Amino acid sequence: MDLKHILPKLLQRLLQALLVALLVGTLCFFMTRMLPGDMAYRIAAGRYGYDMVTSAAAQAVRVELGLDRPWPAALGDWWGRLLHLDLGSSQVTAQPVLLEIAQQLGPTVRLSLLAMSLSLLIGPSLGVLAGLKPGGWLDRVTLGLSVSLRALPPFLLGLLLVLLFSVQLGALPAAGHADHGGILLPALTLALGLAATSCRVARDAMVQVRASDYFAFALTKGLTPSQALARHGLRNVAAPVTAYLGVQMVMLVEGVVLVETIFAWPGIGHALVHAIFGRDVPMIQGTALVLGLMFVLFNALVDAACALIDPRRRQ
Amino acid sequence: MDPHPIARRRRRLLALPAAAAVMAATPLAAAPWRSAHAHDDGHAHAAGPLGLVGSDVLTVVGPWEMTGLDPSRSGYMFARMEVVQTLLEVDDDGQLRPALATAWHVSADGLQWRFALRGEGRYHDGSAITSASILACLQRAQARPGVLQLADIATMTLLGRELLITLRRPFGPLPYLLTHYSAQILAPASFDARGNVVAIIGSGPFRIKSLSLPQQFEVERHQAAPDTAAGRLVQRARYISVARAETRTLLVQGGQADLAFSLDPPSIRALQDSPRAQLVSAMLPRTTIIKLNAGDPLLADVRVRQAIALCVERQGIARALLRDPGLGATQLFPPSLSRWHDPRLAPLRTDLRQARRLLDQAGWRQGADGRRYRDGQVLALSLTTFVDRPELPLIATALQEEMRQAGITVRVVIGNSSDIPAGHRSGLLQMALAARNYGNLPDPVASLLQDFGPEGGDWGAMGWHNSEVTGLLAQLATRPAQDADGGRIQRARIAAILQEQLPVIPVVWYRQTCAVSRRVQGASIDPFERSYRISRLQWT
Amino acid sequence: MSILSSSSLPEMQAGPRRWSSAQRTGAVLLGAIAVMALLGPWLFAVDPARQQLDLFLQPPSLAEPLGYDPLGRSMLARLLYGSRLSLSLALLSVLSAAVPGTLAGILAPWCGGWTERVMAALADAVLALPGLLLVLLLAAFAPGGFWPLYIGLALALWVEYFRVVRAACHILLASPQVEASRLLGFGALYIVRRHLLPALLPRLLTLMRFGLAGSVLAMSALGFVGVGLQPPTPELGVMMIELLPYYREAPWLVGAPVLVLLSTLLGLQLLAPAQEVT
Amino acid sequence: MSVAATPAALRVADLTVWQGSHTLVRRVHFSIPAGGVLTLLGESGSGKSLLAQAIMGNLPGTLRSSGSIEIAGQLSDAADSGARRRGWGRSIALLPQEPWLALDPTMPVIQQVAETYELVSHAGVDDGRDSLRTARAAARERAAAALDSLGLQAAAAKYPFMISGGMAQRVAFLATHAAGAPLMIIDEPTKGLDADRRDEVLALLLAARAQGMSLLCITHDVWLARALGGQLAVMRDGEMVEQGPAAEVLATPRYAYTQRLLAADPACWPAAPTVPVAPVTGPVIAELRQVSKSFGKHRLFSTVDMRIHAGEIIAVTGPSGAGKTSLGNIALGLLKPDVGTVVRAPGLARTAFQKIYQDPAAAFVPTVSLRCSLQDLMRLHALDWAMLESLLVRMRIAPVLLDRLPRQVSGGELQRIALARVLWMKPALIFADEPTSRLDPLTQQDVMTLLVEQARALGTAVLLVTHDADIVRCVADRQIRLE
Repeated sequence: MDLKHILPKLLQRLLQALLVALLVGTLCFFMTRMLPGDMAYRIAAGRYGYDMVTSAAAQAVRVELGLDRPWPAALGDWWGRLLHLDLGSSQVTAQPVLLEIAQQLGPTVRLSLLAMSLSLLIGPSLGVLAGLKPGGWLDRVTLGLSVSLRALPPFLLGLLLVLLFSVQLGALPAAGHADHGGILLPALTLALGLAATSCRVARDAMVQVRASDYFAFALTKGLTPSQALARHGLRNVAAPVTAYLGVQMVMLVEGVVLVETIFAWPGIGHALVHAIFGRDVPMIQGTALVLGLMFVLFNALVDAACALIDPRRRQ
Repeated sequence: MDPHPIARRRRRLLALPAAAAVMAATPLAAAPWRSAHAHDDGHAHAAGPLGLVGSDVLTVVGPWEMTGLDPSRSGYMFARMEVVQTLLEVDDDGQLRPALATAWHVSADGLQWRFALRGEGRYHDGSAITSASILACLQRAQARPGVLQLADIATMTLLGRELLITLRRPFGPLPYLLTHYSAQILAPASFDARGNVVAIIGSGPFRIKSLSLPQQFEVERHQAAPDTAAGRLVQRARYISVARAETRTLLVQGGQADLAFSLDPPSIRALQDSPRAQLVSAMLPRTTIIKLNAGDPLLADVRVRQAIALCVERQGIARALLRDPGLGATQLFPPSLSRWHDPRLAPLRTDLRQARRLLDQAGWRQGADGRRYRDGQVLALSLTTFVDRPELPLIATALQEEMRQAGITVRVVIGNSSDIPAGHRSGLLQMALAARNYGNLPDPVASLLQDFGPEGGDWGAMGWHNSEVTGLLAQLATRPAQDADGGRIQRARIAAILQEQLPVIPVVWYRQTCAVSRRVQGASIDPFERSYRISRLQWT
Repeated sequence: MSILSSSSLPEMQAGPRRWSSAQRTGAVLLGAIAVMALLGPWLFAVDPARQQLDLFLQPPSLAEPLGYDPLGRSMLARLLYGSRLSLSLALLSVLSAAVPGTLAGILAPWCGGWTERVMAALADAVLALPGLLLVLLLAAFAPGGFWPLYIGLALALWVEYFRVVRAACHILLASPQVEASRLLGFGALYIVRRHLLPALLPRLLTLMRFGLAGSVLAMSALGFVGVGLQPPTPELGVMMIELLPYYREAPWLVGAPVLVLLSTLLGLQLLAPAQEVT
Repeated sequence: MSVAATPAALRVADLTVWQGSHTLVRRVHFSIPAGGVLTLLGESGSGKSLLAQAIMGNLPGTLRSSGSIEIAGQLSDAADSGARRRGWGRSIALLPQEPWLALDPTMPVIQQVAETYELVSHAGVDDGRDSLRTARAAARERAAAALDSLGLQAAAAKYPFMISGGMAQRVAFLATHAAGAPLMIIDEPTKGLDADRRDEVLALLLAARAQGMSLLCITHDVWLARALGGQLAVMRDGEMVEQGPAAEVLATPRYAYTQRLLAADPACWPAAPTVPVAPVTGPVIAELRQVSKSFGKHRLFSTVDMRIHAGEIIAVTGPSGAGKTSLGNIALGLLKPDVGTVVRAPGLARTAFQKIYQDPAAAFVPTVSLRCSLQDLMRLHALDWAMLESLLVRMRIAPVLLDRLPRQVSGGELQRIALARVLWMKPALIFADEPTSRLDPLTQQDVMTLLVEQARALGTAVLLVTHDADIVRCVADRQIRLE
């Protein structure tokens, strides 16, 4: 696809990114503002630990952060700083939000990427095999698995995996990202959740492809079934699966929040939960913003990939 | 479980010889697991194929995250990993011990405190531990939220190698304040121009090797110590913050962690006969209490408070939720606080019938729907608690049901720990369930002054004032901390009044349990949780 | 294949739509769960809040098929009440996400032009906002409240319906069948009722199935970070996380709610029409 | 029929196809000499396509077949499809019915041809160059050459959705033909094609013949049978009713059915319409003034003027892509012209203009029975059901059909129902967009005559898009040709 096709898409994406930033930032801001409980006390608790929270500490925080400023000033301030990419600094750790996020983003991205690729390794391949024989035993088994995986909360799944691989087999470290291979179990936990759905998508796509005229034609042309699958099946199955990645990104983000906590993975989801508890508005805004933008970026990539796979998408 | 790992622990209170004895001896036999002071059975265990076999890094896991380098924030972690030192130390018996200060004495009027500072000694960066650097740290600590503000300090000055602290009012426990991590001593190079902490350069046996906030940091011995006959001493260690108790347990079971702190009861049971780890435990002066707003019209009547106290099935909660019947509180102060624990006090009882009777007397009649009414008003209370300590919501739920049996409608509000001090200030709080650490400072007097002072305290009484208690506390505060037995009468009286008046209702006491991998020996729990004592640990 | 479509085989004869055995199983399963959730509390009349601390973690017995939870409360009673609450909450939030989402998804391509662009942009933005964050924030408003959770879930879920429906409607609205109906003078309502909804139904069903599981799991996620429903309300998701620590001593406790959710999903999956897009 | 001594390209003996106990193709015998042609003529549903599938060995799973099939001397039992599958592409090829759908939408045209050379005919290997890369390169060269030979060099790099149906057919032909199978089965090659594209197809087939290929051509186009020559066989209800040299059979059909089939060819329709061409005197019901339409850069037509009078039948003709359909849609008001105006005669009901589609199945609500959607219509306009029933009688539609779903009714029947539905509305204008191009001759004649006579009877104007000059000649009062 040449430039004149890409440019409008790019602009559209940029617009979306802008909207996301606007929405996320403002929404988080107001919500955290409106939350019950005294922010000064919350933040103080976040900083000094809960039984060191005294009115004195809270007052100190209030003054330091100017929490009693009127909200328009605070919001305007946030926007102003956002313009030159300054997300402010965390109210709990007093570190610049960008710095904190920069630290946490790395692990999260690594985790997500590994999870994504693992899920793509597991899900679609099984799905294609299942789709080759709809109603066959593999189809039933994968269906059962995907349903049960969807019913299993991530933390429970993670726990089971740890019990199996770490405690019983002693094959993988349970947690602690410093340990070599510590990423595997959290990634697997996420990947299984994702594969559960992508497997079915691939399966259905495969069934459709098998029923298609062009697949039949490939066979009557004289290609062997395996050749037909390799040349005309997979690519056409890949299209819907890739398109589905966009949706999976949402699941991934949600999963990351839980899985990172379970496996003590120092990522952005973990940080988000903390920020919400600590009423750390800049952090919440920052993390949500980054997550949102990541989502936009990822979707843009997915679109590009779809266009690459399916020429019809390029028009 | 520790879903909200912003939980913080504070130092534990003096555990006196008696307490140590108690801990080592009988009650622990009764306790659902065998007390293990880890230098026991020598049979070492292979720590799993992956685990940490061969690796000589000791891994410590706990729920606490480092929210910053500033001593007032995560200073306790660096103290526990023996990176930093304070002016004074306390030993297991709660006696003050010299550290960076070698000696101290107080003037007759109790206003002038002199601390003789050690001459030699260097920080990890090689710079000398100068009196000036010490003074700077203390002044910095005083300016920030922390315990130093409890004492009414007028000035801190240097007289040669002596530190002179002048108070406006006598304050006996002052030396204990100086053992608090928020008063830890860092090298001048730790601070940037604006006085922010940019590095942790202490003077402890271990120095920081690498820091990755908020989740972990690694330390190594400053001066490599020779291996003793007993075995190789731990040279390197790291702390990893692991939010979930299950995960910590699994790490121990998987041979990935050598010390795991703050385990929840189910995990403790899971670890009891683990091939990889053994359990060490100590009773700590932390009591889970119901904080009552005696100023609230519904709770103003002491009979209602007593009724609530009578509803609480302390033994049941201890057995079912903490899995340790010994922890049911018979009074506010646990036995480990033997100077304050008064065995002769009539223990708190559970007596539903009596509770009902009291409520009836207070004019709360049970309606058809089981709830209690007084001239049209229903007896409905809110119980605020938080998830920093996973057991709290569970206990709150239990209490809710127990009070319902007496006809008291309770709404459990699970929020953020800070809602309690905030609610205390706004006066809107009705009841709160919290774990109060009377070892926040080695001498509980300071804490009690906070909690039961004239206008009550964030974590203590609310809308309750008893001039006698205030007076007694004032007397205790002014007398120097040394003379062990002075003021027994006052303490007993205070305990008695609290037992009778119930400004706060004790529910259960607390026991710290730590899982220790069989790869190491020599582990023991610091009753004050000031230190993990990794410098004493040896590989088996 | 197209070769077949021209020849009229006997299989082309009209016949009453028959249910596959799988679908029948699914229906039975769902029926059972519905009965359990709706009638259970009456059939097994035990107060789920009644606690006997000395019975904590008692293993299952004839009298108490699921034993007692850590507070000595009847696990079965809690499970029954929990299923009712969770499933109805899930259903409610899914429906209240599906209906507006679908309507918007039909409206956007129908109006086209700027209306559609704006709606699409908005949807994208909302989609990019992590749903869990939305629910978390809303849940933090009134801790333990039922409505914030419900609203949060609905707000987080509607976008998916919008996206899917919109994409499908673009094609449908341009199709001859709709054109013909328009020429014959049929109005918007008819076109929605006869053309759009039947075509969308399979996709919608899939989404709703996912949504159902999603919202129950979201509950557990909230319990996980400490903002679930207020105790002692029994709720499947919160139960999952509350009972997790006892997975070793009493696996059946944490297993029970998961099993309920699992069989619900399974039932829905089996019931789903065969050609449904997953 | 005479069977040559040389091994026939295809010999089919006693071929029968069942579904359960129900026979779909009954005891068919025929053979095609090497380099010969057999054209299978018959209306849809006569089992032509099933026969082809049985020979190929790709019958749908629910069907069974028996008998024997001999391909280039290779005898195999009809039931044993595997035997013939192995020969796919090499000894027997199938030119699919909808070439456009048969090409992989995600693969460039040249590759789809090249892969047959590479994987099926092993071009490279034959030349002794066995390394994969060279084999692939060689395959590409040969594919490129082949595309050139059919004037497709421009399309080589394109994707199927970018090329016209005619090109797609040629590409499909090359892909099928590449492995050099001596026998090719061609299934309805001219279905729904306009005149000039039909000729392309014919040229293609004749070229194939010239190369010595034997063809089994399945069609309902009599003219194609005539043009191809060779043998001709007529099928009805799964039986082969007549077969012989094409010229003979076409000249003197022995069976009544064959005669009807031949008579149904528009070329043989009674020349003049029953009523004398109505002078265009009726009131104008719609007028297009100076309308132009273009999609993107592609300009369909510009400044077209058209007046439609009540009761006249106007044929709109022109090459595919000339905008015939768009013009009609503009007249109906479904489409807005870029410039120019459309004026509707005042006082016409909102539903006075109706449309009949090329594919009737696409014009009905797919999920409900025909009866249901017709009843919806009745309720909407308070129509008279009896009238519909009488219409259906005239359309020779058994009422029971109404209880089926649209896809459960054959194309001809459905088109007639669609016609009835439209007439029920008492329209002033019917826009018939190639209403019969996908139907076999008998049904086509049926539908077309019904359309005309009903329109005439009700005084409804008809705007008829067709590419069949004969039809125009027979039915239209006048014609508008778009270039």
